[in-house]
Parts: sequence; structure tokens; C-alpha cells
Amino acid sequence: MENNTVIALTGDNLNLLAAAPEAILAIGALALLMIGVFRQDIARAQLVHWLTVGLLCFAGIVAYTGGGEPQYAFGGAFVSDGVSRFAKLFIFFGTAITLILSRAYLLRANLMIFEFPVLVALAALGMSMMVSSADLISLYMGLELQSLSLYVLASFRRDSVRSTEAGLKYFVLGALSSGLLLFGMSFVYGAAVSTEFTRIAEVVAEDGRNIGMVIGLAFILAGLAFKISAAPFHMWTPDVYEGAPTPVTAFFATAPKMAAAVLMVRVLYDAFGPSAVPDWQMIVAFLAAASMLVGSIAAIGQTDIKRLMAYSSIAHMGFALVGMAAGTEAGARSVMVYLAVYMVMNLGVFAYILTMRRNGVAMTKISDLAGLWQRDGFSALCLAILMFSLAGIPPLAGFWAKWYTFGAAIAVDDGKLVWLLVVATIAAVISAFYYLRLVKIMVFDDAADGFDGPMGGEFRAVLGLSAAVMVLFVIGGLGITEMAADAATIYAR
Amino acid sequence: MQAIAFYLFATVACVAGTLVVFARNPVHSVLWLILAFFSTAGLFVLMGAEFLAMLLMIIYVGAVAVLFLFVVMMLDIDFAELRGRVAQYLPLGLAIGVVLIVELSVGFAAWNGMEKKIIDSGTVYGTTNAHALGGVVYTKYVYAFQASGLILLVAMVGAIVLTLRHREGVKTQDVWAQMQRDPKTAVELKDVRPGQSL
Amino acid sequence: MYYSLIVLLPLLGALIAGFGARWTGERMAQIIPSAILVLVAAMSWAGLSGAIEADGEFIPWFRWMESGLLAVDWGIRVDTLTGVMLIVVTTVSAIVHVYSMGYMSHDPSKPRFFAYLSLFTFAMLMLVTANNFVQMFFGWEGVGLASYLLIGFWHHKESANAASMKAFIVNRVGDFGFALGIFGVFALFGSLDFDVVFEQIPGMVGATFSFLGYEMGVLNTLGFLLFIGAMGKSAQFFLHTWLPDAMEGPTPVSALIHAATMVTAGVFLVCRMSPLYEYAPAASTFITYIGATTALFAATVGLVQNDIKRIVAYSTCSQLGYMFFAAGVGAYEAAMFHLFTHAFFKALLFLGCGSVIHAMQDEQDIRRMGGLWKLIVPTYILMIVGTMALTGVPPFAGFFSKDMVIEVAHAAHSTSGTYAFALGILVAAMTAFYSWRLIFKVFHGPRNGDPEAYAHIHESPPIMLIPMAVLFLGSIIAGAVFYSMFVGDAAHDFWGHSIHHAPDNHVLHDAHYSPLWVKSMPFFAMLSGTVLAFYMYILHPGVAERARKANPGVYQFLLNKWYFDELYQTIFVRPAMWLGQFFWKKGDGKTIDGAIDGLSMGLIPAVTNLYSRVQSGYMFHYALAMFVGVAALVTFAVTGG
Amino acid sequence: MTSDGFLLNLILWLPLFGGLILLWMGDGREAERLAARRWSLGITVVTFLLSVVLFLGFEPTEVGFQFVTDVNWLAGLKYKLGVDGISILFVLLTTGIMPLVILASWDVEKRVAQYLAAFLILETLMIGVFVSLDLFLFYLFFEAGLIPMFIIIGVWGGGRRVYASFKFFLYTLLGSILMLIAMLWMANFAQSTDIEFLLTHEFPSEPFEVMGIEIGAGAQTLLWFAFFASFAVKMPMWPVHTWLPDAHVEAPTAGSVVLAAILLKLGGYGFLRFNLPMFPVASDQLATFVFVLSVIAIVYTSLVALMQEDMKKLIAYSSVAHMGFVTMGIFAANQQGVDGAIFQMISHGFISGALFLSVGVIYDRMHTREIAAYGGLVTRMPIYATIFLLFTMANVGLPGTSGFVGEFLTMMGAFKANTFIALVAATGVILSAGYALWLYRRVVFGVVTNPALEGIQDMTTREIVTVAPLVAATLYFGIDASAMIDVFSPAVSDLLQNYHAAVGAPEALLIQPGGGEAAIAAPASGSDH
Amino acid sequence: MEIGLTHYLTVASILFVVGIFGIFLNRKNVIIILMSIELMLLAVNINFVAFSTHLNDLGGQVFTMFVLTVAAAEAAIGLAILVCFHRNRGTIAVEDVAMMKG
Repeated sequence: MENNTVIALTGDNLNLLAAAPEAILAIGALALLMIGVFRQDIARAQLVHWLTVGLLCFAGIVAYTGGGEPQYAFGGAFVSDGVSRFAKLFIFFGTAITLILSRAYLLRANLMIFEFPVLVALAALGMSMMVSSADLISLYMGLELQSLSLYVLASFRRDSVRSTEAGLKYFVLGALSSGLLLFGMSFVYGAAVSTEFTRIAEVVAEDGRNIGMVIGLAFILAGLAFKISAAPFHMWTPDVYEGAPTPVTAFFATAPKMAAAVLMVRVLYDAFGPSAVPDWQMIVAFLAAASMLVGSIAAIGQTDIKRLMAYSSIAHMGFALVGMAAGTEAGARSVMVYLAVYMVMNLGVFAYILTMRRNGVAMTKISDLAGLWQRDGFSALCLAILMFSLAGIPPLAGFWAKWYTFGAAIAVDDGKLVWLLVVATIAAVISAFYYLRLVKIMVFDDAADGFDGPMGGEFRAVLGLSAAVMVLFVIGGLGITEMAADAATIYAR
Repeated sequence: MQAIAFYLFATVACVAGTLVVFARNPVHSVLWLILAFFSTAGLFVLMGAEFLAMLLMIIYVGAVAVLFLFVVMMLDIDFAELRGRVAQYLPLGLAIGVVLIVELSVGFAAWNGMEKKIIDSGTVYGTTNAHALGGVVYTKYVYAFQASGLILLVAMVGAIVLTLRHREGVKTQDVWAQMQRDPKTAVELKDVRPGQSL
Repeated sequence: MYYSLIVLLPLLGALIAGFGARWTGERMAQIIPSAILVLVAAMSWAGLSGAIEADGEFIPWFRWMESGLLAVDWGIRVDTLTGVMLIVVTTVSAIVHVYSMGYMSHDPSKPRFFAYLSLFTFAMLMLVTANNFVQMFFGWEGVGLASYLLIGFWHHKESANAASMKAFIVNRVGDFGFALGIFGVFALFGSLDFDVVFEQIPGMVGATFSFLGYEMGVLNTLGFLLFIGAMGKSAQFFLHTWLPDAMEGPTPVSALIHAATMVTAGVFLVCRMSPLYEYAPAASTFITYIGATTALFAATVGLVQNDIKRIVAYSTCSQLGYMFFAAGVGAYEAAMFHLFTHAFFKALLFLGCGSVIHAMQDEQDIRRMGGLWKLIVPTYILMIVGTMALTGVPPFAGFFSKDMVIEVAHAAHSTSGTYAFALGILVAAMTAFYSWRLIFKVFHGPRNGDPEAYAHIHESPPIMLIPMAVLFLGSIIAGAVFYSMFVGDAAHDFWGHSIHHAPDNHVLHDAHYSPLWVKSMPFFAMLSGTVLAFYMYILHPGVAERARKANPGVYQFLLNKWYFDELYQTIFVRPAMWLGQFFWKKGDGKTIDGAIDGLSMGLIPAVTNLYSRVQSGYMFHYALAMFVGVAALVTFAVTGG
Repeated sequence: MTSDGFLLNLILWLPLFGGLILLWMGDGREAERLAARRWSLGITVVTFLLSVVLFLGFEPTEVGFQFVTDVNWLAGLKYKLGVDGISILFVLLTTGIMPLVILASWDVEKRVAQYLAAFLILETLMIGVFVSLDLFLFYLFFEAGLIPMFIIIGVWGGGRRVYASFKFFLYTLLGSILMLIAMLWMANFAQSTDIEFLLTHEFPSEPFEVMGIEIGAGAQTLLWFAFFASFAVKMPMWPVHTWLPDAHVEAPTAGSVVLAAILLKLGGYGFLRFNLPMFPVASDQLATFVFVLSVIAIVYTSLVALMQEDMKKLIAYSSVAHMGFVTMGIFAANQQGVDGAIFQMISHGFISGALFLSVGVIYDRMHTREIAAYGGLVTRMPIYATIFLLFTMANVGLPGTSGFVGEFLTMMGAFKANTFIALVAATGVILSAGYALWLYRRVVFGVVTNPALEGIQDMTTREIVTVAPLVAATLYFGIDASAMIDVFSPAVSDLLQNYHAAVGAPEALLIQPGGGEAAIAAPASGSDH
Repeated sequence: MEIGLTHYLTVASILFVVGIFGIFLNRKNVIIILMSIELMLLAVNINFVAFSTHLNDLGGQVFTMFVLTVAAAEAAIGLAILVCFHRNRGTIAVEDVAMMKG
């Protein structure tokens, strides 16, 4: 009964330093809450807003400056390794960028209150806890911290029916998925007699196929699939993306996806270890295939760009899962690269969506983009690059992301996943269709009325930078691929 | 004896749970939910987790269920208006549900070899259940414990953000402003001439 | 160098006329090519003895293409066969050039015309001097191009355009066979040079190859394929339909290309391939039958035609048949001899026709002529001489060559030879009949044409008559003078190695010892045809009309050229069009694009719509989907995974 | 990187650089537009001159790749460039055609800077395909080329440009993404993406069954089909050719020229670079399959071409037919066949490019491509009629033009490999004469019936200068074909040597010795190597 | 008859499935959905506790404790969102929560 002995958390196994980014973020968030709560006006809220951005960047830098071997903290409930550092870097900076992009929207919508950045920061904290979890309990707590913040953020525009409906749907289905996840965890716990990942992996390796464990795994996968919106657990995504305030949608489409995907890697690769790969490989492949097809096909009929991006993200998660299904080091790396590229692409696209206003009213119809090329060549060029990248056309980053996932899947023994790649191929072509349609509307069609005013510098910068990343990715993958490769070495077998 | 208690609690829990879902009146649903909580607490006690049983009563019955009741009352819904028709895909749902339960019971086979290990006493290695839990919650699980604090914070902030309304025109006390008052700003001396208003 | 100049100078002339007219002026653009051709013709005559001496010498220019074993060089081969063809081609070409200066004097695009003529001459010379199959094919297609351009020279005439296209495409059908023959030659012998190929032929006797399960003799197959090319170019039966239509071109063109030179390229090919055909008996037999049949067919059609040029064209077609069956029975010399003499008198006839047409202001229908002889006496005389040469009146050129051809057919002592002999006699009579019919209807009898036209009739200028005089001379003496060299005692030395005979081929020799009845038959046939024509068109002009009325079926059949055009229209052209339309609309449009569009614009949107109904917005649907998903995942996990 | 390698890199990237600069240049004022045109013309001409310098330094007799650049690149891939006898001519073709394309676009007014930039970028991508010696580098260039072409058709195209551009893009994308999967498999199997290495690598060819279907050459067959799917669409082969007529019809003149002259060649080049040498066993087994598709393409599309009423569509269909000869020649897998296929590709580059330029000339004047709207042009535009005639005849394959040599050699090769196929293919010679002359007759000959044609002007000096190099090339290589064949012949014979070593059997014998056995065995074997 | 682990797990499974049924069969009232979620979590808790005591490992009970905490927080937020929605829409019928679809 070693598990139950009371252990004193001393310096060695407490190892607070490893969790420095989380600590910084948690304390910082509380402090910001204090700053905000005593004076509730717009100026103070903006201050909190910018401080949060700074805090996230600081946490991101701290997260990445750690390094070397995996470090465990809190008696093994928390781990800081290459994978978590990689994910945190993108989560924190991605979150910071969405915060920057949301400023103008919040001011306009009269939503500039200090709770917003604090909730975003807490969500980011939850995500970082997710990706650093080494224990089912910490996993669950991180997930819930993130989810609860996101539920609130989704309905943040509390006077809007759509926003609250989005929040409600997200909440109900999210809670259902947590239930599934927990139910699965209880089975896994029952089978492994522990919630620690390392122990679970040992048990799996020793006992071989345990039916209770496998059922638990299936439930856990269902819960996680919801978080990354993989079909058939994806149905909340379009509604929530459409209904949530646009900056929140931008946030949803970026950092949480990275967190959930990396969390999935953690669970599948860390907690269950290599010997469980045959147990989940086909399940993940099925999720991947379903997501790619559903995301691609359903997107074709969309007229709302936020909804379109929702389906696009479903399809993209499918592609990421293709790499995940490999269950190898290359698979883990490909998921990280894919999510990183995906985040950058989506930040760029949403940066532009956030500026789509006509006479002060936000425009989210695809047809509003008509003839953008004639009105704003720069934005049109950047968006077109992003669309081609989303479609996975070489030499843009979106292609390389797919290249890594496909490459990981093809290397699976006996070509077990080749069928999945064929499905992926078909889905890629179908999805290319609607990205092309966007390009067509922007570039080929006659100009519609222009959008309001000059585009804010931050939007222009994010849009331009993300397009630049797409193009320049060919130059050594901009270091992203190297980082992911280093991170994935922990799965080398 | 234990078996009787188990079947009693189990049956009540399941029936109450079903009625939560199918009761026509939401208030009744909440009450059935409370009953389900009670029976589950009984099951917890049967298993020897008396601290959790207590917790369930205090938090769930005392706080959560009451919150539900409060909201049900507050929203003041005209229950007659709520449409209630049985979903046409009930058979499908039932079929899948049955399949799922059967599969789960297949999964139970994993623990068949470990039958009869349930501990009778409420103690884990000689101490009370509450004590034992206290021993690990603040040490081994301090990380999750801290996280749960943050989660509650988020719940609080979230609930406030979503529901608190600063109503225009309502006079509230501004402590800071009050403390800043001094005669110079508080009192304005006006020279009022006769026959003139201010 | 000497022979290379003969070949290349006409190209220079073509370039000057075609692209230099802007600088040289229109007048010089006619004179320069003509002068070049006259020079070249003179060189050809002078070069004949050298050619006989060279006997197969190859003068290389440069490498054309090389791919693996396949190596093709530009260059010219000089031997007797080449020498003879050089003379024929350059002489007739020179005459036609000069003649055209007069004939085309009213045409606005004279430089273009001369460019085409010279270009044709160049291509024809390349053909006859080729030392390998590919260069021969170059010339082969080159003359086809020139012929296409010249037939369609008056491109404002729809009929001319149609005729030029038809000529090119029907020729392409022949080229299709020729090209396959070339491929076969290479696949078999690993080379395309004549010498290398010819050397290996005796070793290949009896070799077979399997094609779609049939065992076929390779040499016969090759001979057959190459002959298809010859059939196309020489307008033999089945592939003859283009030649009459080709008369849409200016008359000098008909004389040069469609009488004297290009159409004889097929005969030249068969003679050049004599080492092959000597060992391909089946192919040779086939040639004999086709040649004889063509001779008969064209003659029958010629009997009833009314277009002056078409009559001559059918006569050309018929005479080509003679040449082919002569070559088919193994008497290549006789074929070449007839080719040689035919060039003179047929060119003369065409140019004479041109002169008539010129005089009649472009009238071509003999029913609207008559009684012309007094008005254009020189032309009349030229035409009479040409006709006598054609029909084989001794001692005109045709007499020698045609009799020789008929005799060799008899001397072959084979079924095909006998068939050819019999038909040859019959055709000789018909030839006489229709040739004289033409003369009688045009120059004698009542004046049937437009009086207006008669009022303006004038004899052609000297620039047209003088060239015709040269041909006139040739038509009279060519047979007698060259008899000995071509087919007589001197033949063996004359031809050298350019014509090959198998050891058992004595047909030419035997022909000289034909029985008297054989030798005299053609003469009597000619005589009977002539007399009949005289009877029907001079003595009793109504007889022809009555004969026509009595046999309307036969008349229509002949007038419509055995309905070949209609037949081809029905079995080739229309089905091709229909298939094209079908493939386009039904194949590409409905099936391929239909499938793709149906998939992309039908199926996928349908699935999308279906999906958007699933995405109903109701939470319970979403939850149900998740529930189903979870059940699926768990089932997956439990059952296998 | 040697200095030679530097030159190749310069040729590759210079157009892209020029294109990017062009994107920054405005095109609002006439002077700016002129500057943009001059700049792009300058860039393409310089690129061409550089590639001529490259060509002069190229040693055709040496087998293997020259001017090699080999640098490690991301994800274990290599940035490896180089040319061999086969690819250098395609590079020359590309750089040579581009200045003409720019000249042909001289009158474009609509957003001219972006238009020209798209072409310059496209040039880099096309050259890249030919010089890449890394699987994925190749794929990168191969796919990326879709983007500029998509935009060129979609923005500057005709009435149904959106349909055409989408069809073009999705068709080719679907084809090529299967190839990507195959490439990934190959890279994983061989643990290398170096084409030079893979050319000598043997991929497994043991047969196995998939769902009860016997796969003749095992993995090779599957890989072969994956590559085939991509290149067959690009070629395009029947029945995946229907994007081409639409794309051609809607593309602007310059786009059509690039499409016909260069982009179609990517498919043939791919067959030569991948299918034939890397999967010889599969190629050998599937040669008949390709032959059948090829002759269907030749006959079918020729017949369809016969019925076209739109000039560009007609030429597009004729391109499909001509590409049928190419595939037939390549998979004949003998010296004549492959030599002929390469020759045919290059020469088709000249001829079809020139034909589209010719259509462009009258389209610019009349703004219609309807054949029926024309007729009698010869009286108004004699120079045009002459040039158009030359290319019509070259298209028909008249000896003396380059069009002949390619057709002749491919059919020769096919004849040795499969007599019946060559027989059917040869009917294409008749049909091509049919549709080409029919087009020429309706457009150029006859009398002017359309009053709009009365005042039509003959070709301008710029237009003549644009086609003049193509005239020269068509005639020159028609007469001196060796000048071209000698460049790639050694590379081809090396390729075939490896091929036959892998397949294990020499070329099929045409002749079954019947009577004189020994005498015919020697010449009949026709082993060219 | 001895009451074993399986009995508890069965009870938990039934409650869990009932909870899920509550979510997708219910069209009346969102609050009932929230209560169904509580039922599901309850089922999970039974599982954890059963395993914990059965296997003599405290981890499960600790987990249950956190689940209870989180469930309370979830309930709070869920109800808050529901209240907001009711303010905007005036109804909490599940069928009315479907403005966005497709």
C-alpha cells in the first residue's frame, strides 16, 4: 500500500520551480483580479488587459527557458518536459495574441471589463495544466479549469441570445463530455489502481490487454475527442464558434485546440504507453477519418465565415489525428507541428475576421469578402496565402503540417493506416474546394462594399506575420519542426 | 443485511435518477435528485467512505440542490407551457443504452477475480476515513487541491460576470469616495441673494 | 554536289518566290523560279549518264535523327531510277513553270503560286533521291503538302478547299500504311537505309510474325503496307477518290502534280522497292490486281464524264493502273517506261486542256464546247497528238510503253497477269473511246457553249504554247527513242542495280517473245475504241444519247464514279463525325464531366445538405450523436481494436 | 555548392525574385505598366540566357546529374538540384517559352503587374519541377504550380473561368495527393528522399493480394498507380483529360501557352523520372494498360477535336491526342519510344504554344474563339495565314517540322513494343490531318463572310517577334532532330539499361522465326543498347 | 449473496446511462439537463469510491472529492449561463436553444 503512505512534499518531489509558469500565471491572475476589482472602469480594465498580455508573454518565456530532462513536480502529478514546453509556448503566446486582437472588439462591444483577461488567463492556466499533467486528477482539474473559463467566455456577451446560447450548448455538451471522460478515468483507475500516468503505463505493459482498461480508454478518448472537436463529438463546434463573441471564437480555435491535442498525446502516449497502441490506434483512426470527412463536407455549404472556420477546424483536427494514430515518436511530433501551424494559420484568419465591419456592424458572411483584392491587396494576398495553406498546398506551412502527419501514419507497420491516408486525400481535395471558394470570392469576384476604416495595426501585423510564417516555413520549418522533434524524443522507442 | 441495504439504496437511487429525468415538474425533479443523492450517500457509507457520504449530503443536498431549486423558482417558468413529448428516437437511445450497459458489464469481468475485497471498516489502515483523506489531500494531492480552488474562483467570477447587473440609477455606497470627502468638496458655500434662485 | 544542286535549287526558287517577292517584284518572282527550273531540267538531262554510272552512290548531307539503332541521314542517292525521275520531274516542272507565267497571268497571287510549284518540285526531288525510308517519307508528305496547297490555291472556292482537304486526308490514309511499313522495316531490319535493308531481304524469306494470333509473312506484310502508301499517292482503287476532285486546282498544277509526277510516286516507290517485292509474291499479286482493277474502273468512269479535266484525270488514274500491274508482275522497267512516256503526253493533254479552258474563259464542261478546232488550231493539234500518244497510236510514245505493259502482263503467265492482260486490252479500247470522245466533243460538232464565250475565244500566248511544244516533241519521240534503254536490249546496263530482279524473274525478257496476237491486241483494241467514238460522236451524234437513255442505271453508276464518294461518306466520314460528336457530348460531356460534376456538384452538396439537417441546432441531437459515438468507440474497443 | 550549382540556383530563383519585386511595383499608370512589362521581359530573357549558358556547359555524353546542389533541408529532406540530359531541355523549353509568354501578354491592362508576377512565379515553380532531385522538393514545385495557374485562369480568364479554374485545380490536386502518399511510403521504405538514390533503389515487386485482387508487381504496382494518377491527370491522359479543354478555353492566351507548352510536360517528365525507372516491373506489366489508354486518347480526342466549334478547345483536344503519343512512347520502353516521347514533348511545346499564340492573335482582334466567326483570313492576314499554316502542318506531323520526329519515333518505339497499338495510334495521323486542316480551312480559307473581319489587321511586329523563335525552332529541329536527340539520348539509354536489367527481359521480339531462323534472329532482336 | 464490486459498478452504469438519457431525451427543460449531468457525475463517483475501497487505494476517494468540488462549480456556472439565456430568450425549453444550426 505504498500508494497510500503519507508523503511529505519536500523540495525534491515538490519541485515548484518546474511549475514556475503555472505559478506565475496563477498568482498573476489573482493579482490582476485584485487590481481590477477595486476600480471598475474602462481604463483600469485596459490596464488589466495589457498586464495580462504581459503576464502571458512572461509565462511563455519562463515556460520555454526551462529545458533538459523531464522534470516532475508535486509528487508526480505535474511534469515539465519538451512536449509541455512546446505546447505552453504556443498556448501562452497564442492566448496573448488573441487578447491583443480582442481589445478593439471589446471596446466596441462595451465588454471591456477586467474579468475578461483574467478569465482568459485562467483558461490559459488550465491549458498549461492540461499539457503538463502526469496524473489523471491533475489532468481533470486542468481540463475543468480551462473548460469552465471557456464556458463563461463563450457566453461573455451576456446580452446576446447567440452568445448565451453558444455558452449553454458548450456547457451542456462539455459537461457531458467531462462525464464521459471521468467515467473512463474511473475504469482506468480501477484497472491500474492508480491515477498516475507512469503507473498506468506500467500496468498496461505488464498486464497486457485489460478489458476494463480498454473500455476506460474508449470513454476517455470520447471525452478528449470532444475537446478537440473530433467527429462525432464535434457538433457543438459550429454553433459555439458562430455564437461566441468573435475574439472568443478566435481563442477557441487556437490555444485550446493545441492544449487538447497535446493532452491527447499525453494520455495516449504517456499514460497508456506504447503497448496500448493497438488498443486505440483504430479508434483514433476512425475519429480522424470521420472528422476529416465531416469537416470537409459540411463546410461546403457554409456562408458564415466563423462557421466555416469551425468546420475547417474539425477537418484539421482530423488531419492531426492521422498523425496521432501512428502512435510513434514521429506521430507525436507531427501532432505538435500540425497544431502549431494550425494555430498560426487560424490566428491570421481570425485577425482578419475581427476587422470585418461595415458601418460598425460585424460582418461574418463569406460573401462580404467579395473582391477584397481590389479593395485591400495586402489583406487579400495574406488571406489567400492562408487559405492555400489551410488547403495544404505546397510549399506553404499547411502542406508541411500534413506532410508530417501523413509521413508518421505511413510509417506504421504493414501499412495499416494507408486506408486512412486515402480518406485523408479525398477529404483534402474536398476541403480544398471551399478554401478555394474563399480565394475565388476574394480574388475573382467583383468588389462588394468596403469594410470600415483603416485596419488596426495589430490586425495587420498578425495577419501579415502569419502569412509570412506560411511562406517562410520552407526555411527549415522556422525552427518549429526542430522544436517539435526535440520535444518528441521522449517518445523515442 | 448489507445486501438488503445495498439493494434498497441502489433501487432508490436508480428509480430516483430515472424520475429526475422523466418528472414533468422541474421542482419534482430537483426533489428526486435529492433523493438520489441521499441513496448514493447510503451506498458510500456501505462501501466505507463515510467522509464522502457526508460531503455529498452537505455539498450536494445542502448547496447544489438548493441552488437548483432556487434557480427553478427564480426563473418562474410556466411549466404548463413547456412542451413535453417523448422523443421519437427513444427506441434508438434505449437500444444503444442497452448495448452500452452490456458492454460495460463485459468490462466488469476485468475485476471478477478481485471479488470480495471490499473493506468493511470505515478506516484505511487504522485511521478514520476523513483522517486518511486529510492526510493525502494536503500533501500528495496539493496540486489538484490548489487547482480546485482556482476552479471555484473561476466559477465565482464567471457567475458574477454573467449574472451581476449594475442597474443604472441605483444608489450604492462608494466607500472610497466617502472616505475621500472633505469639507472643501463636500460643502459649497453659495451667496444667495434675496429674490433670486440659485 | 551536282545532284544536290538539282535537288536544292528549286527550294531556293520557292523561297525567293514565297518570301522574296516583296523585294524582287512580282515579275521576277515568276521568272527566277522558272529560270532555276529550266536550269535544273537541263542539269538533269545532262546528269543522266552520270547517274547511270553512279549506280546507287550516296551523297550524304548531314544527320537528321539518331535514336539507338535508328540513324537517318539527309542526303541523296544517285542511280538510274533517280536519274530518270529527275528528268521527268524537272522537265515537266520547268515546262509547267514557264506555261504558268502565261496561264496565271491574271491571278493576283502569282508569287505564291510559283513558290508552291517550286516547293513541290523540291519535295518531289527529295522523294526520288531519298536513300532511306524517312527522307522518302519527307518527300512523300512534302508533295502532299504542296498538292494540298495547290489544289486549294483558289481558296475562295469552297469546292477547292474541300478538294484540297480531301486530297491531303486520303493521302494520309496511304501514308498511314507507308508509315507502318517503315516501322515494320525498322523493327525487322534495324535500319532504314535502302542498301542495308535490301541486302538483308533475301535472308528474311519465309519469316513470319504473329499479329493478333495470325501468322503473317513479314515481307509480304511490309510490301503490302508500303503499297498502301503508293495507293494513296497514286490514286489507286479505294484511295483514288481525291484525284478527280484535285482538278479544282489550276490546270498547270494538274499537269505537273496530278498527271506527270506526284501521282507516279507510288509507281516509283514500287520500283524502288523492287528488291522487296521480288521476294513478296503475295504483295506483288495484290499490286497487279489493284492496278488492273484501277485501270478498268477509271476507264469506265472516264467514259461518261463531262468535265474536260476530270476525263483526263480518270485517264491518268487508269494509266497509273497500267504502271502498277506492270510493276506487279515484275516488269519494273516497263512500269518506269510507261511512267516516263506518260509524263510527256499526259502533261501535254492537261496543258492542252488548260489552253482550251483558258480560251473558253474557264469553261470546263465539254457539253458547252464543240467546234473549237478552227478557232484554236495549235491547241487542237497538240491535243490530237497527246491523244494519239495516250491511246497508243504507233509510233507515238504511248504505243511503245503501253504495249510493253500489256505484253509483260501476258508474259507473267500467272492468274493475276492474265487478269491484268485481259483488262489491259479492254481498257485500251475504252481509253481510245473516251479520249476521242473528248476530242470530238470539244473540237468538232456544233458549238454548244455560250456564244459570248465563243466571241472572245483566242489562242493561248506563246509562253504557253512553246512549253507545250516541248511536250509535243516528247510525246512523239520519247517512246521510240528510249525503248531500247528502258525495256529493250540496253535495259540491263541502263538500270544497273537500281532495279532488282529475282533470279527466276524473266518476265521482261519473255515479253519480247510474246505471240503476235498478244502484240497486236492493244492496237486493235485502240482501233475499235477510236472507231466507236468516231461513229458515236461524229457520224451519228444521237447514238450516245440513246445508249445513255437505254441504260440509265449503268450510266448513273458510272457518272457517279461507282458511288465511291457516297460510300466513303457513309462508312467513314459520317461515322467519324458522329463518333466525334458522341464522344464529345456523351463521352466527355455526359459521362466524364457528368460523373465529376455529379460528384462535385450533386453528390457532395447533397451530402452537405443531409449533414446540415443533422446539425439541427438541438442539443439533444448533439448529445445523441455523442452517445452514439461513445457506444461506437466502446464497441470498437471491446470487440477488437 | 559548386559555382555550376550556383548558376542553376540562379536560373531557378531569379524569376521568383523578379515576380516578388513586380508585386511591389504599381500598375496604376501607363508608365508603371510599361515598366512592369519591361521588367518581366528582362527577367525572363536573362533567365533564358543564363539557361543557355548552363546548356553550353552541359556535357551530354556524361550520364548522370550535373550542376548538382546538395544541401540538407528541413525534416531530413534535401535541397538537391541538378539536371541531366532529360531535364535540361525542359528547363530550356521553360525559360525559352517564358519571354514569348510575356510578349504575348503585352496588351493585358487589367492588373498587369500581378499578372506578370504570377507568370514569373510560375516559371520558378516549373523550372523547379525539372531540376529537383529530392522527392518532396519535386512535389513542392509540382503542386505549388497550381496556385499561380489557378489565379491566372480565375482572374484573367474568360466567361466560365471560375468553373474552369476550380476544375483545373481540384482535378490535378486529387491526382497529385495520391502521389504524395506514395512518396511518403517510398521515403519511409528507402529511408531517403534523394531521387538520384531512389533511381537505383529497388522497390519490392513481389505480388500480393488486396481484398482478393492480385497485385501483379506488389508494392511497385500500387506506387506506380499513385504516381500514374498524378501524372496522367497532368498529361492529361484519357479519361481524366476533361479539365484541359475547359482550362484552355477560359485561360488568357499566355496562360494557355504556358499550360500547353510547359505544364502538360510535367506529367510526361514525371513518368520518365519516376514511373519508368523506379517501378520498372510494374511499368513492364502495365505497359499495355498505358498503351490502351494512349491510343484511346489519340483516337477519341482526335474525333472529338474534329467536332469542336471553339478554336482553343480544338487545339486543347489535339494536345490530348499528342500527349497520347508521348505516353505510348515512354512505356514502349525502348530507345526510339522514349527518345521520341521526349522529343514530342519539347516539340509540342513549340507547336501548341505557337498555336495558342496564333489563336490569341485573332482573339485579341475579334474577341471570339468561335471558328464560325472567322473565314477568309488569308486575304486579310497573309503573314498570319502562313505562320498558322506552318504550325497546323507541324501539328499534323508533317516531316520537316519537329512535330514529325516525335510522332515518328514514338510510333516506331510503340511498333516494336506492341504492333497492334502502333497500328491504332497511326490512325491518329489521319485524324489529326482531319481536324487540323478542317480548322485551318474554316478559319483561314474561304471568303470573308463576317463583316467584322473586313478591317482586321495582319500581325504586328511584336506578334511576329513572339512566334518567330517558335517558327525557327519548329523548323530547325524538324530538319536537324539530332541536335536535340543527342542531348538526351545517352541519359535515356542509361535509363533503359537499368530498366531492362530490372525487368530481366530484353525488348519483346517482333518476329517469331518461321522459315529462316538464324538469319532473322539477329536483326529482329533489335537490342539498341 | 455477497455484494461485490460489480454490483456497485452496475448501479453506477445504470445511473450513468440514465444521466445521458436525461440529456438527449429531454426536450422540456434545460435545468433537467443540468441535473442529468449531476447524475452522471454521481455515477462516476460511485465508480471511484467502489474501486477505491475495493482496491484499498485512497486515490479514488480523493478524486471523488475533487469531482464533487468541480461538479458544484459546474452547477454554478451552468445555472449562471442558464439564467443569462433565460433573460435574453425568455425560455429555457431545450427546443428553443437552436438559433444556430446548419
